[in-house]
Parts: sequence; C-alpha cells; structure tokens
Amino acid sequence: MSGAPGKGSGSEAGIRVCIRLFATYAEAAGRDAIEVTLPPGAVAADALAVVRAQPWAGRLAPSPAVAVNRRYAKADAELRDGDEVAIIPPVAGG
Amino acid sequence: MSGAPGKGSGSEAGIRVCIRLFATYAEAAGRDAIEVTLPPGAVAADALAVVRAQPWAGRLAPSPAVAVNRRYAKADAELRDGDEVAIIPPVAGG
Amino acid sequence: MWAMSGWLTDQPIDVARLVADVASAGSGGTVVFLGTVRRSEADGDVEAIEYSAYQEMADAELGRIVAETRARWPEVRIALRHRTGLVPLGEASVVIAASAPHRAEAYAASRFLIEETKRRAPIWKKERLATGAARWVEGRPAGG
Amino acid sequence: MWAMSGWLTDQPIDVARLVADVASAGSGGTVVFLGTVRRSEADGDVEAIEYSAYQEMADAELGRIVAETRARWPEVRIALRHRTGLVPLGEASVVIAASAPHRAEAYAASRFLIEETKRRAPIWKKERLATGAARWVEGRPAGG
Repeated sequence: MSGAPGKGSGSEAGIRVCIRLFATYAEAAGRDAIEVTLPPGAVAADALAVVRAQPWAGRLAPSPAVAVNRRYAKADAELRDGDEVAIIPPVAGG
Repeated sequence: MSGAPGKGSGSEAGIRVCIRLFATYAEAAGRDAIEVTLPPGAVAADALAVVRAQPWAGRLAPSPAVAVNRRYAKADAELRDGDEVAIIPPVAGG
Repeated sequence: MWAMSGWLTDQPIDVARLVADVASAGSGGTVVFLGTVRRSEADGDVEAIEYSAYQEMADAELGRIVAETRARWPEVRIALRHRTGLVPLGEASVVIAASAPHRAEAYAASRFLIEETKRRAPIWKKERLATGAARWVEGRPAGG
Repeated sequence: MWAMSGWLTDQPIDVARLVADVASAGSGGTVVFLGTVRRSEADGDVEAIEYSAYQEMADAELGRIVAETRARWPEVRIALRHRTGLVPLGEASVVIAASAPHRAEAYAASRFLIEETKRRAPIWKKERLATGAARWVEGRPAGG
C-alpha cells in the first residue's frame, strides 16, 4: 500500500493500528505486537505487508490469515485508527 | 407346516422346541413360553404358525421377527430338538 | 436375579468409566452417545421407564454388533452399556463410547453402534406414570 | 491472569457438567466429543501439551461457531470448552456436548462444531518433552 498512487501518506494524518503476533510468529519476531502507522485508506493486506517486510518473515505461512478486531478479515478489509490486527499462524486447536 | 405333504408327523419322533415370548406378547399370552413338539424338518415359520394360532394372535405384528437360539433367523431356518425359539415384538431399546 | 452381563446393566451407567475404557495413547477423538428418555408434551406424567430385555439374546446381539463395528473400523475402541429395569427420567438408558486415532472413524462407528442397537437389540420399554399406570412404548420392527 | 472466559478454560474440563448443561426433558440423544492429544510413535517422550490462544478472538470465534450451529440446528443444545495452558497427556483438550430431540441432529451439530473449531479457533499447541525441550505442533491454515 505504501507509495500506492492516489493515496497520500505524507500530508494526511495516518491511522495507527496494533498488529498482534502469536505462537511461532511471536517467537520468530521476539515480540507479540508491532505498532504501526499506515496511510488513510489502508487495508488488511497493508498490515500484512508490514509483517512481510520483517527480517523473520521467512517464518510466515504462504498466505497467513489476518484478523481485524478479533474476526477473520479479507485482504481488502479497510482499517481504521485504533484497529487491532492479528496475523494468525496455522491453527492447531481441538 | 403341519400337514405339509411329504413330511411325516405321526410315525417319526417330533422335535421339541421352547417358544419364548416377551413384552406385549408375553403380556397378551399371559405366559412367557410355549413348549411345543413339531414334526421333524420343521422351520422357524412353523413355530411362528403355532403362535399365530393362539387366541391372542391379534396382538402380533404383521411380520414378527423370529430368533432361533438367540439369533435372528429367517423363516426357513430349520429347527432342531431342544432349540430355543423367540418371537420378537417390535423393539424399543436405545 | 442378575446385576450385569457383558453389555447390559441394571445400575446407572458410569460415563466417565466408559470414556476411560476406550482411552489410549493413540486416540485422537472420542465420541460418546448418551440415549436419554425423551418426553413429549403428550406423554403426561412419566416418572420412569422400565426396560425389559430378552437378556441372553440382547447380550449376544450387542456383542455381535460390537464385533461387526470392530471388523469395519479396526482402529476403533468401543465401550457400550444398555440399562435394563427401571430407569428414572434424566438417566441414560444407553451409553456408547468410541475412540479412534481419527475422529471421522469415531463418529462413524458411534453412529453405526447406536443405529444397530436400536434396530436389533431385543429390548422393550414401558412407561411408568405418576398415576401408577403403565404403558408399553411402541417399538420398531426388529431386524437381524 | 485469567481462569476462564466463556468457552476457554485453563482447568480440567468437567465432562459430566457439560452433559448436564445440555440435558433437557425433550432431549433424546446427546453426543459428546472429547479431543485428546494423540501421540504417535515418532513423538518421543511428550509429557504435556501447552495450548496458547489469541484469547479474546478465540472466545469470540467459538461463540460465533456455536451461534452458527444453533442457527442451523435450532433444537440442539450445546456446551463447549477448550483448554488453554498446560494439558497433561490423557486429559481432554476440548469437549463438546450436543443434545437434540433426534440423534441425527446431535451427531451433525457435534461434527460441525469440532470441524469448525479445529479450522477457525486461533489456538496453537506446543509439545513439552521429558527432556525439557519444546516444539510447536504444525497447524492447519486458519480460516474464517
């Protein structure tokens, strides 16, 4: 999303989201959350892109599930200021 | 079976079977067993015929299941002396 | 008078015991079926159900049903008990536990066991009403 | 630190309690699924499994799964608990009880609940070995 044409990122106020990490992702990252500011109009895929840019991104699944505000979300789900985003590793409950 | 051509019933020794009755059938009959002697070569259907001839036979299901020696049997299952036959009312276990 | 043969019992069924009976290190899923006496509006004041059985055959037939299930799903572990005698409302009349390495087999075996039990076990039931009256519950044609 | 939210618990699951929770006069059949940790030969000396969860979302997602099940089978009564934290081998990690007037619905709802729970609940597990080592158990792609 960053640098996408038609969407300003310098002059407008950004939206702050907390990206939560769990299990193998949290272990690989050495932390359980990343606080980021994204440009207005950012979507779930943009938060995922931030995670993909991390040095430990090799540990990510090919298409990690993303949750927004504790619910699975599609890649194009629009984010709002204060949203809680989570990158969900493959699950093993049950 | 009685009187069926080709099967003697007078000169040969008969086979004795115990016909057990349960639940509604025992209640209708006022007893839980009928001891009968059938001609040699008698089959499960012959034991059922004995029961069908009882005054309370109106209480029987259209095609009651028959068991021989504690196992469901077909109508043509041959009986032997000492066999335990049972007429099984519709079941309601579980 | 008898207290218990292999698959029949005249005592309350200990569900935890049956679950423990089928537990194993290789078990990934356990499916337990509990049959309880359903009471419809039309039933009136049923206080208990009295189960009677052709005991020797019911025990043999349940054994055959379990053997058939094991032949069909060899990895499944099975425990089964069916009540006879008076069963107060709310108590289980039948409990079947089936465990397997994979849950699909446990579900399939469990379903097979209860369907065959209901179809084949020579067991009957009578409703005992609060009034003191009793009536037989209509059954299903028995089948081997 | 928390002890229990709606669907998650860090304590052993009381199966009898869940069965009682779904009991009703109109219930003809109750199906209980118990998930236990399967241990294959290759696993070595696993002593316990540690479940971790995105707790707020796991609780919400399990609630959505239960609501979907109730919408699809309105007559089914449901109780469900999933463990978090350390679960010793042999203890259930998840227990689901489903009762219904007719057993076919109880079986169908039970199966749906466990399949959706496994597919969607944001829960992970780590094997604790006797050696003191630990390793994550490979999961399934999560899906909403």
